[in-house]
Amino acid sequence: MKVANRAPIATRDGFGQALCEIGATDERIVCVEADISKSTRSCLFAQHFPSRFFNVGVAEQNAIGVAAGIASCGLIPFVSTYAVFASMRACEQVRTTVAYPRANVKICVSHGGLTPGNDGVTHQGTEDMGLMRTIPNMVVIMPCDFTQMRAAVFAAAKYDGPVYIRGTRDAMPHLYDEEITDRYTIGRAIRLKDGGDVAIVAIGDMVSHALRAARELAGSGLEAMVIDMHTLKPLDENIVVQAALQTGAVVTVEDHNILNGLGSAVAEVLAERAPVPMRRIGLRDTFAESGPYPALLAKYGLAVADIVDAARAVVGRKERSK
Amino acid sequence: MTAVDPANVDRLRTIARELRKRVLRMIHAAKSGHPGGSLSAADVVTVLYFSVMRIDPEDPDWAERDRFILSKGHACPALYCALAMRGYFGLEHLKHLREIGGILQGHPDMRKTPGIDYTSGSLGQGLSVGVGMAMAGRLTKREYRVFVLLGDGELDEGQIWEAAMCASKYRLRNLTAIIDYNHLQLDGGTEEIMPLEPLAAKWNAFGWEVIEIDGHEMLQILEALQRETNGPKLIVAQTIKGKGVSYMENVCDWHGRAPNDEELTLALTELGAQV
Amino acid sequence: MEQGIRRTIAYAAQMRYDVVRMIENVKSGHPGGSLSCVDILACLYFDVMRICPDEPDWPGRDRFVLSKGHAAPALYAALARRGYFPATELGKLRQIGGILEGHPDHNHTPGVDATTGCLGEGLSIGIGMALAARLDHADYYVYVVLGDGETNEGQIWEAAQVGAHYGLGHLVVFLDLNNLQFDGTLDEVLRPWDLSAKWKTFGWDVQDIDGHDHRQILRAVSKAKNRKNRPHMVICQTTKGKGAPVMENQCAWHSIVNLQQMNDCLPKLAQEIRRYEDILNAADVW
Amino acid sequence: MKTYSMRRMYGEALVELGASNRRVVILEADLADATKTCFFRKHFPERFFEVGIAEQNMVSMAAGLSLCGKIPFVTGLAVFVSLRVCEQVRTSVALTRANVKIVGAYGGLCTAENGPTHQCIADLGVMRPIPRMTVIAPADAVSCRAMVFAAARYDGPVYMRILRDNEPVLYSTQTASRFEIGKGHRLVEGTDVTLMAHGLMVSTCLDAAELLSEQGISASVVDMYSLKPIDVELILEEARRTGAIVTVEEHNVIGALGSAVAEVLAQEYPTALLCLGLKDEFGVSGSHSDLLEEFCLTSHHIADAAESMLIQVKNERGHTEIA
Repeated sequence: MKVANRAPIATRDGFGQALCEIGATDERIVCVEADISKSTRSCLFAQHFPSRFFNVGVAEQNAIGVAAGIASCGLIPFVSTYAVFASMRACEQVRTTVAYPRANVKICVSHGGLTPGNDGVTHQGTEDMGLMRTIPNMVVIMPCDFTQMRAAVFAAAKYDGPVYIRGTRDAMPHLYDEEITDRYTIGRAIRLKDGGDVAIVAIGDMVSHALRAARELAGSGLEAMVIDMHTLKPLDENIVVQAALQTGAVVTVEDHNILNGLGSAVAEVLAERAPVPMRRIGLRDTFAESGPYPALLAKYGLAVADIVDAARAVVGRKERSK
Repeated sequence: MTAVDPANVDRLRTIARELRKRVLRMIHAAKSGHPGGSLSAADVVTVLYFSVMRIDPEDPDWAERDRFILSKGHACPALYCALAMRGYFGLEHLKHLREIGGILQGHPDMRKTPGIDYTSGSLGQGLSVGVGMAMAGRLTKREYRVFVLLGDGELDEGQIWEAAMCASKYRLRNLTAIIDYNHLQLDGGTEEIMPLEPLAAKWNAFGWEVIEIDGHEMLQILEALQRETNGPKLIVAQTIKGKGVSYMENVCDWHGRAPNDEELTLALTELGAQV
Repeated sequence: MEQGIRRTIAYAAQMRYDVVRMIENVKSGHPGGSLSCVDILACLYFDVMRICPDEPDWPGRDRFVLSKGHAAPALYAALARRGYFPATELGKLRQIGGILEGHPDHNHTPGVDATTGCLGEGLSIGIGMALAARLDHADYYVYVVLGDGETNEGQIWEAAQVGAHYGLGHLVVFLDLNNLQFDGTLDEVLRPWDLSAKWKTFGWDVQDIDGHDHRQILRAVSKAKNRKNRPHMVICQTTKGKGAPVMENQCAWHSIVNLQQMNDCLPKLAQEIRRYEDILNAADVW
Repeated sequence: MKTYSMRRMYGEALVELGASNRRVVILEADLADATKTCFFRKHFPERFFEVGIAEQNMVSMAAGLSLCGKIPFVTGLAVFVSLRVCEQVRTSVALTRANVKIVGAYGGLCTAENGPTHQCIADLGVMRPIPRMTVIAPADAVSCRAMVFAAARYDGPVYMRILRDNEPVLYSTQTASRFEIGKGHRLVEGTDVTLMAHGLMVSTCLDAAELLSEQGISASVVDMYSLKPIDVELILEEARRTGAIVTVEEHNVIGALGSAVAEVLAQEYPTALLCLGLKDEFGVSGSHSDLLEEFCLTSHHIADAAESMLIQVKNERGHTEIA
């Protein structure tokens, strides 16, 4: 595993780098930033393509509208800010000026989930994907590592329509090599590991945790399937149904409120198409607090041990219901 | 014929009168809609579509065209009539405002109606979109201009001021905002709901060049729209809500109510009788 | 007034030390913008405001809203030194189990009147508080500190309209104009033009002062209190990173640039504290 | 059937509430005559704040008022007091645990002809994932009144969706007075399938249940007016009894009742479920009744959908038994 030996790096860096790369080959790429380019990493693009970089100040609602206007003239704007501000401060603007007219706007955010740890709740975007998912026409993605983020940014630029991509502030271990860049398809989940006892469906920063949980489970004789559900919407329903039929028990894992994110999306599919026991790992409808990211994961029930426990519990329920 | 030619002014007056009649018939047929704000904007919309804007109804998506955003989307009947009269689509569509399966939504929808440059209806967002279009124009080295028609009530929205700051930062001289200043919003007068004055001074302080005009005087509208500026331009158009129909003028109740048969006849007679 | 000023200056020195120390200690936070508003907060908490640290929720108290919530360390230092909680809590900034969140949280910290951290909301909250005071015929004042960058937010201008519309004379707002936001100077990010003219056209009573001069800060407050029926905007020219020379006017020091350099600032800041031993307890250098 | 406009009742209830509780204040964004807070303005002008079309400021202001002991009711079009102010609700209100009541008028498709910019099919889904929010959507004017009082009694943030037109009256004052936040109300008890709904769809489901009974299918009808917290016990009770649940709502199928019930069933008691609503699409302009027809939210559509679902469930059960 050469990949695993590389030093972890935040997915926001993948965004910054990818944006620069496509900016170099495609003149239509434009960046609209709300005064945090050094943090979102759009500063790289600003250095290379100053004429195509618009810093509109701490005014996210306007940023979305400006991007929509730019898109309507045939360019491809990437809006760059934090998850909380793009999805919540500008929620209605995303719905009305971007999603409803299907404007070709890409919204790329940093500071998704608990990764802004000690900045505290105001900067932790933990409901964003649920909100974006509720809005028709939106594509919602959270890559799990640097390389997949780059692939997602490339794919988003090619896709004609609104896309929301969520990045992390903190460094993430590498799970994919460069090869994924060509294979990456919006809406098609990736089965990272096979297993017949339980399916763990994870997204974003939680994918590496899911893999670790699967290894622990294997130690105690349970074979877990692990699915990287990088696209929350459109959800790869077939892989969920297949996994449910094959394993009969599902655990979802997300760095997000358990309401309306991955857990809900999978529950909707299972309830309608393949009712099997499931458990949702995520923030249990609560705000977190300030603290280091790994410590927050542990305190709020998103650690590897929590995934392992949930998997065992859900397998137990499967046995009982037989 | 130059734009400010008296003949042109007369022509525009005639068109505006025709447009007002169509607006009323349209809202009457739909049994819902917003006549007050449509009528106050009618003259500005007429001048834009019949004299100022460089557009091609045969090619609504022409990349070089001037853009228009009706930020006060509820006034769309005026815009729909202008588009139909300019030939973007058949006049028969005007009978089907707000109908299921029709092309004329309750608020402007760029994906359903030829000639609509941007979807609007939720107040406060149109100026930002206009800023984006003006930036894109500069970036792609296209000469087009962008016009945004704002309602006075929507100036309460903070997003307007975000966009105002942004336009002045980038000195967008290809951007013109026009305020349809009819002094009435849904709950009452603008000064009573949320005072806007000193409006021109505010926009000046935000870095805009401001021109104040009578929004029903064709000549003034023409001259203001054509004046060159060094940065973004704001035209404060003093207007009358319900302009042209005596019983609607300055009556808040006509913000969002359709005329019945009798009221329509009365209104059409008034407009017909006007010289 | 002179003795009062010596007191507020002394506490400002203490707060500067605390701010740098606590951010250096937890290795995260926003030193530049915290230091630029220290003098304003010192004047408010150690002279101006009518408050009761033993009873943080006393209904008759003056309210304070730190709209630029990322300057929380400055607020925490003021609250600790004013006796709302022990100074030892400052060492647990941004930690699980501590009471000091990364951004001010009304539910976590005694003395924090409003939860902030997302820019642009604090002024509206302050307006709500001032309206409540009027309804209750209470005479308390509401003080708000705004960042300059956050005047980019439209919500600020929504609030500006309402504050003037209701003629909220008991609302005193300080704009911490350190002229640097996250991505650069105000002009680079979103040219604000003439801020003073903007607020005047929005119907506010505007004063322009040096935001590090305690005499001017205190005088601005008394002037504001004498002028009724209009909300007050005190535009304070400040220096980002004030008091820590390595950070002064350095945009990058919005966040931490170099821990060692922060650490190096501490002896000099501690020395400042010792100049006011009659007021401060030198043992509070932690 | 007797009808009464929910927004009118809302306006009247506020006056009643305001008379008995001086802490109640109203904030309005230029729609007082539409949302009927104008009644309150008339009676208690000093406790009525007109803030103009500036919803974000309105919500944070309300937080400030509540932090000083007031009980602010913030009213506006559903789309603007949920989506436009989403982050203010999160930070100024929910995170602060401010005692603010937000009332979204004209939820669902009832702003019909005004088109999708004014229709609101995402408000409940946007409010539900915000921690500490209570989300309710009453079915008729009488229960709306009861909910106004329940919201005022409850100490914490509430989002309530109300409707515009004359909706059928389903409850007596006495029945509605027993409604609690966090509970649902079963109107009809059936054995074959459960129809769960909120808002206008509750009365539509009652009609659907009658159509189903003509086909010999016995349907439960549940008014799930409290979307969050949701009545888990009632959902499980229905799941166990009928084994088939249909959720019906004037909302995107994603994010609101359908998702909430799916979460409960998937986690607690896997049961056949069918979610009806807008299928992740925007509406169009048209009359309200045409729109309900267009998006398959009439009693006939619901009854048909429930019937085909039951056939499918029966087939699958048959397969399982054979297997």
